[in-house]
Amino acid sequence: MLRELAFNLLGVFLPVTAIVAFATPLLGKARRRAPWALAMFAALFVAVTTTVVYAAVAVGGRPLVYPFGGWPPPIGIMYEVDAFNGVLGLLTGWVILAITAYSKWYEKEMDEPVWYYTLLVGLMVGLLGCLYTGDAFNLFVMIEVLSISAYGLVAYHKQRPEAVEAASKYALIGAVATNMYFLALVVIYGNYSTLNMADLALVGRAYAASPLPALLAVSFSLWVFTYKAAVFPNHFWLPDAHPEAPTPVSAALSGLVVNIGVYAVARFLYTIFGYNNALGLYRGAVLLALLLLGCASALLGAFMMLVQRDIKRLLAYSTISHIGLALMAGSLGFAAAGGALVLALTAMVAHLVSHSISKATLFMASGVFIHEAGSRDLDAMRGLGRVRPLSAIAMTLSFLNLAGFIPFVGFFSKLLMYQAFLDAGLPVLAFVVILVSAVSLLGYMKPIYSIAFSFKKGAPVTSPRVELVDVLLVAMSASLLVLGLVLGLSPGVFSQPALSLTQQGVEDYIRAYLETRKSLGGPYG
Amino acid sequence: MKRVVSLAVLVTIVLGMSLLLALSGQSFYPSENLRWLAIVYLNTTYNPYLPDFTVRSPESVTAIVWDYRGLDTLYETTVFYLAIIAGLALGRGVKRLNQKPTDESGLSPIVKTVTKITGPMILAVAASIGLHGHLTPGGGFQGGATAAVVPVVFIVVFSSFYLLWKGVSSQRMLTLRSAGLIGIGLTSISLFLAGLLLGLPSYVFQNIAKAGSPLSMPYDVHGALLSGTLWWFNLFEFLAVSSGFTLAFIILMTPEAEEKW
Amino acid sequence: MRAARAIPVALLAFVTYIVFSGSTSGYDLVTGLLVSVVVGALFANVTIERPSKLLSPKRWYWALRYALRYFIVDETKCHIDVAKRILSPRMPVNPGIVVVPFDVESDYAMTAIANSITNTPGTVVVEVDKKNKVFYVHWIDVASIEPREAKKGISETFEYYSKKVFD
Amino acid sequence: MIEELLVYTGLGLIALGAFAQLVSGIGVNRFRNFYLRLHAATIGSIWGCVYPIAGAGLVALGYKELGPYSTFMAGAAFVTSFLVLILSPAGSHALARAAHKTRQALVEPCVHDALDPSMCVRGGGS
Amino acid sequence: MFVQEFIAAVVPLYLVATALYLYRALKGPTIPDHVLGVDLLSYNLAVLFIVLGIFFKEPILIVTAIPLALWIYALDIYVAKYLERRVMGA
Amino acid sequence: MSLDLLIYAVGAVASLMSVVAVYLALVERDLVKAVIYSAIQSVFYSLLFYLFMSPDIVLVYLPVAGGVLPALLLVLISKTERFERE
Amino acid sequence: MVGFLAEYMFTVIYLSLFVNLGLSLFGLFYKPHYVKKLIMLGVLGDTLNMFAIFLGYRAWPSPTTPSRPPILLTYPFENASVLVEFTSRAVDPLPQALVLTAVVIGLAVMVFLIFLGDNLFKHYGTLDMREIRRLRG
Repeated sequence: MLRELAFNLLGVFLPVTAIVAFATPLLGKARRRAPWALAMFAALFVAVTTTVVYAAVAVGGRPLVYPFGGWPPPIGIMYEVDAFNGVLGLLTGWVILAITAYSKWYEKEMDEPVWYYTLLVGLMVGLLGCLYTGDAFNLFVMIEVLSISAYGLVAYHKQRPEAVEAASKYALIGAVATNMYFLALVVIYGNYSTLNMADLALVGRAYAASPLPALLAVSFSLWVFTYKAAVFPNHFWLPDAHPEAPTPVSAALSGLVVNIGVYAVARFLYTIFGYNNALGLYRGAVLLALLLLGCASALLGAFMMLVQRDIKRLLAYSTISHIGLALMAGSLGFAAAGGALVLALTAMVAHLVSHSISKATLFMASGVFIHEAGSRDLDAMRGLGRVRPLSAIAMTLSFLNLAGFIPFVGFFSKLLMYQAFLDAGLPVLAFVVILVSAVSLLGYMKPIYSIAFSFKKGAPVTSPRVELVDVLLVAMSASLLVLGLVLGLSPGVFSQPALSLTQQGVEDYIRAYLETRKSLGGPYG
Repeated sequence: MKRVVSLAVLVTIVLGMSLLLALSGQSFYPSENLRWLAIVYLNTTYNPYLPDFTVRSPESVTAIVWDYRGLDTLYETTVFYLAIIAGLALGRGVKRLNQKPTDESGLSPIVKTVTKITGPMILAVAASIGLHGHLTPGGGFQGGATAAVVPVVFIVVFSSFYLLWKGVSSQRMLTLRSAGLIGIGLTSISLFLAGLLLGLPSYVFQNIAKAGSPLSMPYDVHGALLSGTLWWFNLFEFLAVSSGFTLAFIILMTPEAEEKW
Repeated sequence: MRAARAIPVALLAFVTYIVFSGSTSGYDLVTGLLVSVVVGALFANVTIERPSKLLSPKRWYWALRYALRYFIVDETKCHIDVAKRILSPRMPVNPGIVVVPFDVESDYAMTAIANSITNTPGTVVVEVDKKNKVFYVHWIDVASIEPREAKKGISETFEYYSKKVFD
Repeated sequence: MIEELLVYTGLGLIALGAFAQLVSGIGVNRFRNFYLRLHAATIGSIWGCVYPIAGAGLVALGYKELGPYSTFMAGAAFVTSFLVLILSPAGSHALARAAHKTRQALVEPCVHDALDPSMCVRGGGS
Repeated sequence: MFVQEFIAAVVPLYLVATALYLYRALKGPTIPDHVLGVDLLSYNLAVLFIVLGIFFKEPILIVTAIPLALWIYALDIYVAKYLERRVMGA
Repeated sequence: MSLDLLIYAVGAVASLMSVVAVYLALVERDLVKAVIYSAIQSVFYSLLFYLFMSPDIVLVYLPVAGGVLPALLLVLISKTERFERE
Repeated sequence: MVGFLAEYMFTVIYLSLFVNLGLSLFGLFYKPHYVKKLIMLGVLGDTLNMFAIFLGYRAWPSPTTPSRPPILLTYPFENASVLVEFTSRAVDPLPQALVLTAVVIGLAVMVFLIFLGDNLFKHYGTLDMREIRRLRG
């Protein structure tokens, strides 16, 4: 019953969301509230769907496959949800719901919000499509949907020259990167004559002797994935682009869009070109390179954070640092196997979840303070914690989570990471994790201190105010606490997603695809 | 002169390198055989012997674009739509001129008259390309892109005010575009909704009945092959694309009043 | 009135659609009808000023005569002339821009004359002055710069037929 | 019989087109002035494009090996050639007018320039 | 009939013309010259498309000539407009 | 007589010509001319698409790369600046 | 000899595509002007599409029967021989469909970039990226 519901919702929710995006400008011109209501409807629908889908996957214990048009998969396109992209989808659905709700408050900073909401719904479609799709070319299309809405949203405050410049840099190099992914797809289709991810994993095994095409494909496609995830040499656009976007969009970009890059890297290197596959010996080399890049961007982000005075820029560098950490954990597959690998992947998933929620909260809270202060400078925000106490609390909690304090989920994710590195026999990396945490704690102290704990001398005393947004922010940061408690009490919560990237999980992924293909029949099934 | 020399060098490099490669047996001559997947597509695109595993469209590219991989195409149009929305967002708050068109504006009267005559012909040709998309090369996007010649040429030859004066405003084009895209979206889920109502299994983007799901769009109306949803997709895409191009050109080409900043 | 003006445009679109599709099956007729109605409505106020002209068979007869004569006689003469100039080693050219008056009323007749002039090699309409009713024609071999003489060399036959067809 | 006639006429027109395009290509490169090149271009667009496309339509009407879509080909060829016939002079005229108005190209070997005498460069010869 | 062979003999002539046009389109000192070259080039290719359609015995390939002719006309028009006015919309 | 060789020769010539056009578009400083060169390149690419038997692509590609993009780029140039600086 | 010439010509096509790819990447990264970058981005996308189509081509079954576009001309048909002949000659339709999608997507990105370039010029008064970086500080 649940599975059937999830199956039908999985097929229909993205076309419906796209229809909402198409309809927004039509209705939005007539009524002022309509755009927000439509976006909220789409976000609610997405949140419910992702929950149902994840529940069905988690309860059923096997991936859920939706073949579009009733075509058996390598002929048609399919959506395939296992626990890994299921949990990321769940995260995306709820965070984007919070962001859409927050946008209502942010509306006063914008003129003609109709375009903003249309692009936001487009972003939603792109995010979920990237996560759920089981077809490599469909991933290309969805990355483009995601990118074009992100470009448009970054340039949304077009009165600011910096915003337009950041968007142009982001869009120009992003277009080159996605073109390179298309080249990777050409290589893949030319050599393996299929585009389906599960089918690629299956077919690739026959090509283990000649790993060169797979290496080409992976290296071309890694460019766009690391670009989207802002990993070290490709990180240059993020500190400009994320702060210049409207605040809720900064939250979506920093919290969710970067996840897509990490997700796609994991999907390509574990599921498609994973175990005893076409990539062969090169897989270790690619993973090692990714590990080093992740290491570099973690350190770079942490150190760059120290010198920032602009709060949104500080948060952007923190994103680079944390994505680097998650990538480090995720690319441990070259050295570890079995328990240590599961531990590392669990750490990656937990870290992505913790980072997404807290970074979204932080950006949204910073939006509140920027609105109060009229500036993005940290010094101008002194003492504003007294004016918006709930937001200050939410902000502090989220910072503590990012720094890895104890009852929060961030602590457990870093602990898992530490353990995984030690188990894999790489104590250097464990040291890097500690170093990054320590350095970034220094960086986080500055905003915490200046907003929550300091006074502005000679400022008139204003009474504390509470709006609906503050409640939303507190709820989001409280969820971090709850998640931390859950993870602390039963460490197995995130192991199911991690297990779906192990060899057994990949077998399940392929088996689900084969079953669907057989059940749909036809002469070529 | 420098350019000529470097061009000659470039061409010589290409010719010589390929001669070397061809001599060393490293050729890029394509195979005579097709991939498995391609043969599946070619065999099932119009195949009366497989009544529940075919698209019933002789044009296999359109069949792939709108049926086998219809999801890609839906989001591809979404990308184009979002790009134009982003453009509108970038152009908000800009005052655009709105004058009455005169004889002076635009190009010479000969070009104007020629454009007037050829406009309907080009639209008819474009509609033919678009509406025969499931039979001959063409389809919604191709037809729409051909039809976009008309607004471009009208804007350039007369002026963008002329279009406004004749009632082609950016607001109307946006409405038409949204309507076309909503049509595409509804077509894609129409059989799914019908299946829900009738209690029959059916899929999103379903076109012709499959073995497990008996619902099917009408694909043959009095001897005219419509290929089910393909015809509707082409129609709506034609509307959406032609109005989208018109919209983009109108907002880019209309002269602006003085900027504020 | 708008409907009356729409009919010729719709007819033009319909004929184009059917000829382009190259078949008269039911599908083509029905879709062609729909398309031509839409196109007619769109272009009713743009293309046609006086619809009754289109329906007179006499004009069509003259148009046919014009086309036959133009494609077989005039074009061949001018093409051979210019081709000779191109291929002869000395390239004998004697170019200049001359004034060529015309004496027709409607835009369509004027355009027909101008296009006929431009489509024959050796003469290109550079500029048109509707007020004074003259073309400025770039002529590869200027026989005379006097307007009436120039007209005799360039556009007299075109104008004779265009008047019959369009005015 | 009539079909063969159609095919041979069409092929003749195609051959004529090839010849005209060659002449036009030579002329475009030999003439030293934009306006003179326009005359050579006219050969390439009328005899070189309109006639052979119409000829291809005639071939399609007569040539049975083309299969069921040969009427489609004929119709499309006629429509295309008609559109080129109307559009190409308009394009050349627009270009010539723009070139003359903005003084992109002078009328170089020149006998008389009624429009703008200052652009007439006398003498030169061929 | 000898249609295929006849066309195979004619196509090289068209190719030579293409090269000549290309030379003008790339060299042409002024912008109208460039555009004139592109114009002729595309008319040449339109004929080539149609003639090769007969050569392949694929009548449907003829549709490709239409957008070539139409959009190159549009290129003429907007280069002319650009030269004349500098503002495309007025 | 092998007819396929003729077609492949046409393709080779077209691709070489496209290289020439791309190179000139790269080094040209007058942006209007660069746009025209890129239009030439796209015309030759459409010939290649045609020879590789994809009329659908020609129908999409020609309007997009030969018509719409030059138009949009010319609009952008006419709104901004025409010459690339040293 | 004929076989060698055919191979040579295909190699020429392939290599010139590679040269175009290299030229366009060079232009993208080393030419400072925004419009030049856009032109080269267009060339890059076109060349990649060309690669896909090149991949989907199939050689002629015999020197006198050309390969054909993946479009069935005779339908409805009585016996399966039409279909067999079609499958033995038609080229791969899937790359064509992919390229169709990619062309439209490339166009969409380009339209957005052109809108952006307009705004960029309004703010900085130039489209030279070096200049813009300098002005931004």
